Amino acid sequence: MDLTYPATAEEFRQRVQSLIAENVPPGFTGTGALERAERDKFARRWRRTLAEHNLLAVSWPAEYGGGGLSPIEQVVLSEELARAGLPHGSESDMFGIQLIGNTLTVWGTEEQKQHFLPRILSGEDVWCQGYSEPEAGSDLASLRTRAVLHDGEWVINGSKIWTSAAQFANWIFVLCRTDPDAAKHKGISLLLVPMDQPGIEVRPIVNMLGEAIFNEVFFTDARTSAANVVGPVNNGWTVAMTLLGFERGASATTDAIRFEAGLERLFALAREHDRHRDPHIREQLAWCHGRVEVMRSRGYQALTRFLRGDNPGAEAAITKIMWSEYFQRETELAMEILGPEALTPDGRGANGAIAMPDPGTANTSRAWVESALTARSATIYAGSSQVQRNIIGEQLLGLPKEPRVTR
Amino acid sequence: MDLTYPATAEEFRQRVQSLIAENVPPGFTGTGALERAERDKFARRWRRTLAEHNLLAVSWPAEYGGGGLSPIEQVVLSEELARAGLPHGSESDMFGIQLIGNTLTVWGTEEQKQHFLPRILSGEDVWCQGYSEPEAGSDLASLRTRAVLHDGEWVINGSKIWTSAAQFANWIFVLCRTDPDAAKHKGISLLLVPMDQPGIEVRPIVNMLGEAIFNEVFFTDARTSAANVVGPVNNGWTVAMTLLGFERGASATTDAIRFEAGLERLFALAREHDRHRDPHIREQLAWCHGRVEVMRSRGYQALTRFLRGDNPGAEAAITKIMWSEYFQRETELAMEILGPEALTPDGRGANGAIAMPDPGTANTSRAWVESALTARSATIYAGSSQVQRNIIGEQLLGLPKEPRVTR
Amino acid sequence: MDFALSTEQEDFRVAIRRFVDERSPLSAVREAVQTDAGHDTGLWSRMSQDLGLPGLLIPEKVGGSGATMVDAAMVAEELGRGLVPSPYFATVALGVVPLLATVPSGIGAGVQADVLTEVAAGGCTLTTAMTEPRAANSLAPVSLRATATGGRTTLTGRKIQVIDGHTADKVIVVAVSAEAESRYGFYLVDGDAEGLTRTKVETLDLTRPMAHLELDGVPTTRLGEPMSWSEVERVLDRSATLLAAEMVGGLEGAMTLAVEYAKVRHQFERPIGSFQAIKHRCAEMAVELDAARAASLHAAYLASTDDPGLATAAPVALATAAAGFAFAASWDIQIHGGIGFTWEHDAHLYYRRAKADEVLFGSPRQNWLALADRLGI
Amino acid sequence: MDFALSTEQEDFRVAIRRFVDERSPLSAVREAVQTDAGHDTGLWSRMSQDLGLPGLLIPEKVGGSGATMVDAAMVAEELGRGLVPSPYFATVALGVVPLLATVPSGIGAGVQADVLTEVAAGGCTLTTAMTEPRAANSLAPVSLRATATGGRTTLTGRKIQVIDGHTADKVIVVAVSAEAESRYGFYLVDGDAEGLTRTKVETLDLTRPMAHLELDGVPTTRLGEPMSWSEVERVLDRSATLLAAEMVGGLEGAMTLAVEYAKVRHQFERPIGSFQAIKHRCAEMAVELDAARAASLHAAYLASTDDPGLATAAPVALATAAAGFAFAASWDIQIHGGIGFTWEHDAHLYYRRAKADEVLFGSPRQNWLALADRLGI
Repeated sequence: MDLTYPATAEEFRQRVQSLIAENVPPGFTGTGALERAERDKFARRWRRTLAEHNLLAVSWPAEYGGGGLSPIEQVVLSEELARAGLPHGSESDMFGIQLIGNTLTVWGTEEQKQHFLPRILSGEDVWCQGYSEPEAGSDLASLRTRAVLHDGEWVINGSKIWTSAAQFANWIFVLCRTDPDAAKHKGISLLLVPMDQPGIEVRPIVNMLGEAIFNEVFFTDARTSAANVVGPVNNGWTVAMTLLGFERGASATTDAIRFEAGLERLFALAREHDRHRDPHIREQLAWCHGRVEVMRSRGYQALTRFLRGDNPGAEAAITKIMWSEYFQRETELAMEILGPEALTPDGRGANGAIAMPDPGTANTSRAWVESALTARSATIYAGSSQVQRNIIGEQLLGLPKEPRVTR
Repeated sequence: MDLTYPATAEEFRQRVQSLIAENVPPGFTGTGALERAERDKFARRWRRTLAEHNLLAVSWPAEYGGGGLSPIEQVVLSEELARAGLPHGSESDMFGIQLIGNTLTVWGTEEQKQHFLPRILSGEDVWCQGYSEPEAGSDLASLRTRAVLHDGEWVINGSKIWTSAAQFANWIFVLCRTDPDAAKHKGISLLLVPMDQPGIEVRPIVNMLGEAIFNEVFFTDARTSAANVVGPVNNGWTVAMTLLGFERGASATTDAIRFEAGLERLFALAREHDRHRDPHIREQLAWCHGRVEVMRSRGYQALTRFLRGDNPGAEAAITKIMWSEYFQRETELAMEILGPEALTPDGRGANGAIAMPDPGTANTSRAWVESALTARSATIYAGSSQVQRNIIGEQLLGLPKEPRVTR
Repeated sequence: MDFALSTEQEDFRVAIRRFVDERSPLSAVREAVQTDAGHDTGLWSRMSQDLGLPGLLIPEKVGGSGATMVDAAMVAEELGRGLVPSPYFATVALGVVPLLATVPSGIGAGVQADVLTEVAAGGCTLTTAMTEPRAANSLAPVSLRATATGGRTTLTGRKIQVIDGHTADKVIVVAVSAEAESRYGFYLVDGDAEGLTRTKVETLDLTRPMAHLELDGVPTTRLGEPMSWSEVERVLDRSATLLAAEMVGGLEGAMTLAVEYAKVRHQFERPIGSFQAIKHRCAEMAVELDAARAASLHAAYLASTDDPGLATAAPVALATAAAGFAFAASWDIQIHGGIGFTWEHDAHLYYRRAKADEVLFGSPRQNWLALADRLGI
Repeated sequence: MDFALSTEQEDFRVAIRRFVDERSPLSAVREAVQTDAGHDTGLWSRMSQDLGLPGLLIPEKVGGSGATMVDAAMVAEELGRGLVPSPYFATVALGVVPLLATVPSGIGAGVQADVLTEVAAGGCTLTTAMTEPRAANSLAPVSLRATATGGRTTLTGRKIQVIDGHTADKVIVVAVSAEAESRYGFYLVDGDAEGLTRTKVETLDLTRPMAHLELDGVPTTRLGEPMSWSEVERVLDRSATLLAAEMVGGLEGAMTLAVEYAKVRHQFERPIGSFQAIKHRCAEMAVELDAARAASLHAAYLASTDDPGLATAAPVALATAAAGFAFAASWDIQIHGGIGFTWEHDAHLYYRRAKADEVLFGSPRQNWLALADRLGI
């Protein structure tokens, strides 16, 4: 047991720190400090800088434009970006690089890799994700969107929901039912579909803050080449599970860094409102610190597994529950510290963050109220807390499943 | 809406108060203040006094020795006994008078009423209850104890569990399966069985405090006359539901009186330990007061229904959840007030109370630790909190049941 | 001995409930909150003219219906259930209540009688301005002071988060009395008085508009005699009782949304309400609703009989209802899953109301601590 | 960068776990607690002689195995899992830890070296006497004062709730130093010293015996120099780390009982573990176990590297483990239903341990408040 980083990693860390120092203005506290338009402009420039230094798709093989960084270097990069309050690419890179890109490195054909991967890095292709469906909800496998092969093309009909960043994307990866007669988890395929076609319509969904963060995507005889299937046809469930299972080992320790920064803001809020002497508030703030430290220690454990090449298991469900429920409790504490000030939110907001707002976000009543509202969704998206508890109970503890329903 | 009692009820209240004043020593704070042996002696004498004044089986018709009190008089009696810290009869009277006695007034034959009811009042017959079974647990209807008619007698085999006061009883009312081929809730009968026979064995169950409060009762070819069935044969489930449903309307307002007395003890405990200035403790104590007040208001509502002759519904499930979870939280607060003192319990104990200890109980670390341990069972016995939530969800809110299991 | 609504009261409740369901469905609520007033003024006309709601607590002698706090609470509950944005709460709980509490001796005379007559006739809305910037957590959070010069009393200062403050015809300002530092008064101000600037502000609760008020030498009349802060609190306890009732309604509204959805939404081939993770949370909402309603009804009853027990019953009702409402509104979102956090779904309207109501008259924790003080723990 | 037990450590853990399962099943625990000692002295011989557990933290130079706090914590976890009553916790956490912390300069010399040598050889058990009657909640809860007269130091006063206080061969008494009011010392006393009366008392936790001690002019030696209370706390943080590890084990033990029962117990024609009301509580236990183990392991790691971060990591580990253990032990009873609250079932043994551990080194709330102080919030 040893929490120190190897010397080579520390050298790499210094290189990253230098790169950051050269590219952010003095006194930069994080992208949250920028107004939205300014932030977007800054983020685009910063993405180019990362790309130029081969720091964007760090886990891809170098032959496809990846960074070819060692695991520990990937971790160090993530940590330094998190500490500096900088994003690791654009919002869409989560889907393009982390999800479909990584998946293609495992399941893609050579043609797919050579075609798609460089276009993701260059920004020519911008991706979004078509997984959830309105009727399916937490029961992902009950999806209804169908794809039929016709004249060398998949013809797709149905709809997908909770698709973030669809308005910026020109490609979408879509889970479709390709064999309607197969059992629920069989007969599903993962298709790559160009969005610039008449058969696809994107409608924004406005969240409870009034922000159009998500979209519903409608497919009406939408088409894509027969070759644009990832992995074997009708084997999409397995592919999808690989994709969902991409434990971002590199970011194992960065959740705690981000939450720590958020908690520092909360400490400051308590002091500004002179509530930091109230024992009840102190107790809650200390609990928050404790939970962040637990997330940090769990991050070290995840990191150790990542560096050893071990697969994450049901721990991912524990991680999801822990951060989402922490986020709710932390933001409710913020509401309690604000007291009546929360009634009339004031100042700059949280800039549409869907979880912890970006580092540097203003310490205003509006930003915290927005975070508190947003936090309600954290226990719903990406697998509700109820589904996570089923996973932990059944997969980790071996408890029996719900009985099959008689119809 | 009017919470005042009619003048006639207030006159009756004064008569009860006088009777109490004549029969308790000066400065009496409740039976909890007496050592156990002394308490039992006092309770026997007090039961005789109540019986002499026709105040024991107040809801039975006068022709069977009942008190023939009006509903509001029953309430007033219960209230005054609760305030004085006095029991309404012996522990076994719960089973003899409240449960099987009341059930017989509804379902009993004339012979059964004339035979059994007076013997309950005189103390000649002492009853206990044979309902739960080891394998059945919360799923009461899955009981396995069987009774077969043979030569004019029921022959009973099986076992019952959680039978309190069985060691004092000479009769037991037993739910038995009398038609093994009928559906789960059918084919059950309620039998009255004498305990003084070789086919019945009583084994004490020691609870987590080390007290033998409950028993397991084993039936091996135990016998009772064919006439000793309550209501129609194979209709025992309906009879049992009547019996379990005896909302003790008369005691609707006394739960709050008892909990209030317990809470006063807790206030005193906090002061004695100088913890009453701690805002966290103050907040919790105030919450307890609020919950007791809610129980009081709900008691008024139950009382109003009782006086109107309305049936209680799923509210009973709410009542059970409310008092049992209050009791747990209150006693955990006591543990928190005691702090490290709870580590080595000291002083007089709670005298084996299975819920709130009797009024007058010593304000010692031992008494509160015992209550805190006891409180863990309160959310289990008489229908666990999980079963109560099912009842509320399904019966009050109309939510769908669990699916039937496919086998 | 009877702790239940009378048949007449039940009938009245059903009528109000039907009125809310028909005239103010949540789709209409969404439209109303977009208006300048923040409520549907046509709806309010019907509520005040046809149903006589603002006059409920007002004695018959000055044109009201002389009903009790129990009746007024019942109406609050139904309006809360439907999140109806209307001047009812501000006018009755924050207006009529202090007016009645400060009547010098018998009704019939004085400024109170005039205003109450106007309110009962349906032509006047009221509110109270209490909160001051960054002061809300202390014991007597009012420092704005009335000034008396040459027989003329004026108010200068700032009040924030005044419910319906931008539309109320008359505003009652809680201020330190001009006479003595530790005495307070309810000061009546005209909504269009010179020197009064009212700015509608963005609110967490979209269905309860608020305004910040700037007062610069605004002429005013004190209602009744100066009083101690604890006397002010006795008046606010009555207002709080109506807020508690509103929250009980909100709790029921949120619970109903959740329960109905849990019955019809299917996941894993079953209605989600058949899963205990959902069913038991709904059952807990029902337990909390039952508790909150019992506490709220009891407080209203004590208020209706001028029972001093209200001083402890009011914080119990507030804290119980607030905690239950927040619980139900949070779980309502969770049970709805994805659509629960969209703008177009009504779950967030209840959640916003719940979180706002939770601090409007002090947080549950503050109320429990106040209760501890009042109980002399 | 490696935050996991090494292969050797995992092997050692498995060996200890097997030892506990084989030599100290809960049936044996029940017998052991009936004895005068409150533990199985034969078992302790094996633990000390064969396994060398008391010598884990002791440097090799004085006969120990020179292992780390991580190893000692791992053992504590396994013993906690089985509720093994043994002098391990008192001897190591309350004895060896302060002895090592007060060594003047290098080991090898002084009374510490002598005692540690004896402990490592397996012939000596230790404990610390800290608590005084009705003083446990204040900041520096020790007022018993050492007296120095004519080159002879003695202790007179009362200490309560001393773990294994009736059997420990040597007792370390925390006392105000004879030299200065605000300085404290760890004072070593022989278990059979004249003037020392030790009375075993009834305990909430049946598996952790305690005694009250009366000291009447008991001769003593101070370990190391007088220190400030916060220096005392730094020592106790190390002891606390081992208590946290024990609680993690207890949490796992209680969870395992609950989970295994939920798999086999049937109600309503299904294993009860298939109901979400049960399954989700078990899942929450697993989440809390994961959190508690992460916090405990981190604290042990910091202790092993003498990292000052232990001052904040120790209260996190204590409070996290205590809350998780109490949660798991309560729900273990509930999930077992009726048999869960019988004497013969083991659920209450875990519950009693959990509730006792929860206050042994301060309640979770007190630890969070202490943490807030240490963080400078």
